[in-house]
Amino acid sequence: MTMSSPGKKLYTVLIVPLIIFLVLPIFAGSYLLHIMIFIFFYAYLSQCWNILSGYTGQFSLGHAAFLGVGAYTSSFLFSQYSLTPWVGMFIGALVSLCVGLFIGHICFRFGLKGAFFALATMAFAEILRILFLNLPSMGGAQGLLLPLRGNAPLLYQFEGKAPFYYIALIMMLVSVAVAYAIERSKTGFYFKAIHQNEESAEALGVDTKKYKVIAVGLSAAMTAFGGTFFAQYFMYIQPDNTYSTFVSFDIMLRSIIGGMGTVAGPVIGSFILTPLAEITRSFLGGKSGAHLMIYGLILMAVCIFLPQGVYPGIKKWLTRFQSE
Amino acid sequence: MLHVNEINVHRGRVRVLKNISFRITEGEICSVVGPNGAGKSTLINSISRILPLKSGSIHFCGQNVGRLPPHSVVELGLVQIPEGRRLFRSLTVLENLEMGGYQGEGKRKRSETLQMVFSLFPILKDRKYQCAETLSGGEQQMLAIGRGLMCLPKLLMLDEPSLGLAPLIVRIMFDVIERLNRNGMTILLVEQNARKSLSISDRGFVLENGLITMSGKAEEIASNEHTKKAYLGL
Amino acid sequence: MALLEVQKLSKHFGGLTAVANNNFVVNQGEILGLIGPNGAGKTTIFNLISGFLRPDQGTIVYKGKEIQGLTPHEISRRGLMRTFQTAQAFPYMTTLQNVMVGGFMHDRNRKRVEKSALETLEFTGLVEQKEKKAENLTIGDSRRLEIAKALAGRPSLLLLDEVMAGLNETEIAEAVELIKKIRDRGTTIFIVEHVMQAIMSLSDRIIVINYGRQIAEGSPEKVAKDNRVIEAYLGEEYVIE
Amino acid sequence: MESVKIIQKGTFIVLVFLFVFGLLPGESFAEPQKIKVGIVVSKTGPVAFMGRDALLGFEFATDRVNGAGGIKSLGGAKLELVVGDNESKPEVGMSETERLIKEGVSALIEGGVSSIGFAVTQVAEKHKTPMLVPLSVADAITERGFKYIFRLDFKASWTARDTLRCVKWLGESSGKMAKTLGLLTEDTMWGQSTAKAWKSLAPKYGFKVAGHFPYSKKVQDISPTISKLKAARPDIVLQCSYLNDAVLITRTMRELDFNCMARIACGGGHSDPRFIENVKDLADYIFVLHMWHHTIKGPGTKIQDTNAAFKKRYGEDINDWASYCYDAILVLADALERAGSTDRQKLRDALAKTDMNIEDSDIIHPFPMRFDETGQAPAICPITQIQKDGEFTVWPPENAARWPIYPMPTWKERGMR
Amino acid sequence: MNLDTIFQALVSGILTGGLFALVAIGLTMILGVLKIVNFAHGEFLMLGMYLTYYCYNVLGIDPYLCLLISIPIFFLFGVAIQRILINPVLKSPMEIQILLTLGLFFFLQNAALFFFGPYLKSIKTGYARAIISIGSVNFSSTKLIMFLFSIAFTLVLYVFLKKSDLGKAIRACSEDSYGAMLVGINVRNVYMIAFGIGTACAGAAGTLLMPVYYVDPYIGLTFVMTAFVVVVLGGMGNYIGALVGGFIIGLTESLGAALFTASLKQLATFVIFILILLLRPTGLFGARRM
Repeated sequence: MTMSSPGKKLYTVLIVPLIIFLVLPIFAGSYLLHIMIFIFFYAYLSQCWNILSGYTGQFSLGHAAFLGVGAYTSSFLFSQYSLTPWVGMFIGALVSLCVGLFIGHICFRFGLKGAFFALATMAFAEILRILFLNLPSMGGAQGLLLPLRGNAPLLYQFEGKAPFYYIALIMMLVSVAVAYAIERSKTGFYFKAIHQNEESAEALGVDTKKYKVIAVGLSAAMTAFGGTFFAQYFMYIQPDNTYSTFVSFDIMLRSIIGGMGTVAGPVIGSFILTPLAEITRSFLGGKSGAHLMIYGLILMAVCIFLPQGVYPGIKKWLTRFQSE
Repeated sequence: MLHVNEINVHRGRVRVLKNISFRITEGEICSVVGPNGAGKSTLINSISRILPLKSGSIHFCGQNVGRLPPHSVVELGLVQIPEGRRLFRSLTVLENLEMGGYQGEGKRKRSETLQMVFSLFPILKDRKYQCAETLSGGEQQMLAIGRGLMCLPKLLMLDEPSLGLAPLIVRIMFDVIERLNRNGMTILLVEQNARKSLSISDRGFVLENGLITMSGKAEEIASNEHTKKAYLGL
Repeated sequence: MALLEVQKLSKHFGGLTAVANNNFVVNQGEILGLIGPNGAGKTTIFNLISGFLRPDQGTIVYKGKEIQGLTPHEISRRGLMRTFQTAQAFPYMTTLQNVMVGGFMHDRNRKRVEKSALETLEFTGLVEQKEKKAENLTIGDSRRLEIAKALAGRPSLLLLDEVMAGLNETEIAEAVELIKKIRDRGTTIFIVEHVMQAIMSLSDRIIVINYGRQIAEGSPEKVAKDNRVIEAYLGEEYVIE
Repeated sequence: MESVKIIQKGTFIVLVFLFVFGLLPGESFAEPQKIKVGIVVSKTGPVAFMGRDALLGFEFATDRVNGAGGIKSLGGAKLELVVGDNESKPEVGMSETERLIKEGVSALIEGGVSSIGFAVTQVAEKHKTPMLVPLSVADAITERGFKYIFRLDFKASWTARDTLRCVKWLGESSGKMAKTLGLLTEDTMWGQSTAKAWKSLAPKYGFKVAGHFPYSKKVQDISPTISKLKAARPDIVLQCSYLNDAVLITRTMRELDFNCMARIACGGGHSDPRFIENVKDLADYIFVLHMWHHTIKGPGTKIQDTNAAFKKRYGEDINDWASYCYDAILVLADALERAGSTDRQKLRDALAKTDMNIEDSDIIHPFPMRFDETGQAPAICPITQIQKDGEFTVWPPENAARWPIYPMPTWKERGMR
Repeated sequence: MNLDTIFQALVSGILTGGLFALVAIGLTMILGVLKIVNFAHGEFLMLGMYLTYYCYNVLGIDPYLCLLISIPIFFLFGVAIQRILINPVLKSPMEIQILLTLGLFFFLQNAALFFFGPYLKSIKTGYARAIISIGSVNFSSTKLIMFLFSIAFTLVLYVFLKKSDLGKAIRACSEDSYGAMLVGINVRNVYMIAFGIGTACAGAAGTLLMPVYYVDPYIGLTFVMTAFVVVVLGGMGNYIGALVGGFIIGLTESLGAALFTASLKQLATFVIFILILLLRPTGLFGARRM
């Protein structure tokens, strides 16, 4: 099992889309950039989710909690103490890490699994949402409005879209790199082992609880960076658009559609789902509800016809096609 | 009565049963002997139609059952008492038995069969309103058999009926099996305790690694050197 | 010298006594067999020793230290490893990756772990199956894999739980050879097995349990002649009252 | 290697995707014959009902402007509405605003709740595209130093001011001065900020706050809150409620026999015509602060005529949201006329110089339409009372159509218990 | 704190609790028998309310009479959904099942928006005006009817599950579907019937709720979230647990609103939820017990 030759090939294959992505802002309009930012951003978040739920198999329905904690921490520090979000995002990640470790610790300590863990994470996110709705110091329901400072790169604020585009791109690439590194490391082996057979992993010396908590913590901290990006891009956050269950759904859908537990899944999922939402909305937005109906239909179709996600499904189909 | 013809069964991508063929004639007890994981339970489950056949056919009383859903197979009188009993643990003993006579003929004759089961296992009558899970292992096995009898089987397939039971209970089980047989029921018996099961059987075969490696009269198998060594601990 | 010493070990499930007051030792370098009827408590004893169950009573001393109450991964890190009755591989990983999971216990360097995992596969005769997904292995190979995974963790005491169930005669012979080879490398083995020919030829000593109680202990020859053992396990006719 | 295949296929998907989007035209500006006006409203999502009403206002006004010959200084160019759906979510609103700007609209009009207003105004400002704000009321929207944002309607805090002025006027004119206020608000941005304003303003007008009772608008049963309100015995209940909770509260108040001198509700659900539809006569005597009401007394019959034309076409009166959206189009048309250009910069400058009023233009709000340096118009909030035979403007007195019934009779006196 | 307020809160809590129980019983049946976490359950409730609304406003059928229509219609609707959508994913991993019900959720919600419009709708019946006062405690007669029907419905369902063959078969399947198959129960049919009954419960709850509440396309999620809490509280697949759990959550919410503020009351619900998950994951009354 040598990596050198396929490895080289991998780099050459990677380089083409990378160059396209790098030069895209030169000729792309603002709208296309905006969509691309969304794609990268959701690919990033979904990859964070994937690290926990795809690899370790601990299904989270409450990733909005970590997004919200990240967004609120950096934005609060920025609006109250003028701390640049570049620093704030690391503090946000730290806070989110603590929240993640806390949630992970108590859930796994009591041995929550499967649907129970999923519902518990959803409840935690709801608790945070209700809490922040009622915390006047965090802006309560009014949310936090970030002070506009014009073009201030040092404060994570930019005139145009291109800087956000590059930040989102870098975030996505970093998350992919992290997932790739994890997949090949001891930790990744342990994550997958826990997913596939927890008892057996335990017998092979894997501290399953510790590694599950690590997965939650890592995923939470990474998601928090996304929160800061979200806040800086929109310049306005409120509990209902950060902690909402729908945000969690949005995050996880991309991974599931693309293929859970694969490095490429979340990215592919985001490249499918984000434009899909845009396209259905611009073509079917005329009649209320029509495009989201289609969206729901597509989700159901994926479940029934491509239950492993689009990427593994297509791969399977392709190999069958080739062999015939 | 039962004619299994060249069946192949896969679990995942592993071929568990390889071209298995055998017949069971009415009124006999037939034992399947073999090591763990050889495919004995898979065999029974494919006859019960829980597992799909890759190829081959199964005929029961002249009817092809290879495509029927599991519940129709039961209705025909081809009933399995599964390994691990699979009782409805929070249902009462009576409810468990009633579920046995859930459909067709079994439902119509429910009260008669119930009397028959209670006379066979008087202890169940005493425990009628208890939850199944509060029974002891032996009682649970009796209930499992009783529940199977409620389906009015023509051919009863028992998967490891003595598993984890005390010797005394095992004896009762085998007594019951013999008694049922004497009353005209055909029985297919899968047993870990090969010596015991062969001793009450008319015929038997050895299933190893998904293949039938030996078949014939029960005494022949019991006296064979290989089986003696491998399964009879002699 | 006693590598593992079990004293007054008991475990109840609800009203059922699964293991009652067991006392035995596993000596350094031996192969100890454990037999008994289904449901006699063999697997429960393995679960108690390997930390998957907590004993209600009793002590388990391994390498001079009490280990009851430790979690399974802590115990396996001390060199006491086990296999499972039903082969429990990681179904979507390749054989090699399965073994690597065990190998990561002592080393985080992927290259080195991969190398030693290959050696383990070689040793267990699985090297040709290294790229195969575990779910697609045959029964024989998945039993080997079960052993290989544990071996990758370099155990000093290996608990083997029915690793020969479902194997044919040649495979059983191979497995016996493999287990002997493992012992010769210096690993002590404690084995539960139903295949009589194997356990009789492998074991230095055998413990027989029934209803959670030890009913006999000694050399294979002695145990095979023991009346209680024949009655409870080997399947002699029961005395009719 | 598996990963290589993943990447290959990923690249393929990316290329297909870029191809599809690459085919879409880049930024281009509309032909002068048609002036594209971008509208971002909630067509779906929880506030979709609002978007629907807003669209009626937009459509009606657009047809009116176009029917009267379009923008004359641009050769009779017609307005063309390009509508984007924000799905009641800020981020989608941003995305749609981006899309509309890309499609080359000359100006944008927002039509949603404040949280979305924040997000979309930011996009407009960034792209230096003028945006009219007819519906969002959060104070901060015009307090961020933006240059391209013009708000026609009032700030949220002004509703607190105007309701308290009304309460005081009610007391003075009837001689029965109320002393204590009970605040019953939903707990999102709108309710919380209004309650805050009420609390800080109440002493200035001589009132005491007897209690503040926030609740979630998704409430499944409101009776505990109402029974707490009842225990606090306020003279006046001031409310911020959406439609569903307004219906629930009104029913529950009768159920628990809660009485007070007056209930004054800030727009929202109470100003929705479907409120009365859903509670029928339970709604009587409630004062409702509106953005606008068709019974406002204005000069001549202009308001009545416009409303009649609207009603003829859509079968309903112009409601609050539609009224501001209607005016927004007129303000935009006026600015386009004066700018004589669809250039966004020129249009912005023209908008900043807007000066219209109800006497000599078609707008239907009885206050001068001009924007201060923050882009805020000096809007007032008329207050109506729901009476047996309909809903009528009762405050401010100079625009009132009826005299208020104050204090309101109890449920028993009304024979409803 | 005023004592009247507490009494009022207690009564309202119990009345609402009955409804929560009815919604949760449907959900718990689907969870217990099919092991499906059904996010679309609230949408069935929402559709039930629309059905009642149109029956009343267009056909002039009394809302309580409409139960006779909504229960069979929603039963058949549930059967169809199970056959077409749920059956293919029964053996899929949990995340796919969740994704499917989420897809269904999006679809139904927006279909309602598409066909019924975004507006809030409510109905006004003559007897909705009647109010019952006991001392200082007041409540409308419709709430009482809703409560009584919910309880009656739950009890009928309980007796059905306890006494009838089909009911026992449903319980048998939720215990051990494999064992059920082996005694000749048509498990596929039982799954369909169980899903149908679960859906019918939601539909009936919608009908009962209509005279008290209002409907718009978005009300489903709030109810389904509460119902999840109730289900976990009572133990998955536990019908009496769902009934008791419904009362507990109803009381928690109304007392929470009375003692703290209404906007924080849901916090109490979710905190209870997490505590139950952690300390008694099988629910207060254990999972899958009658």
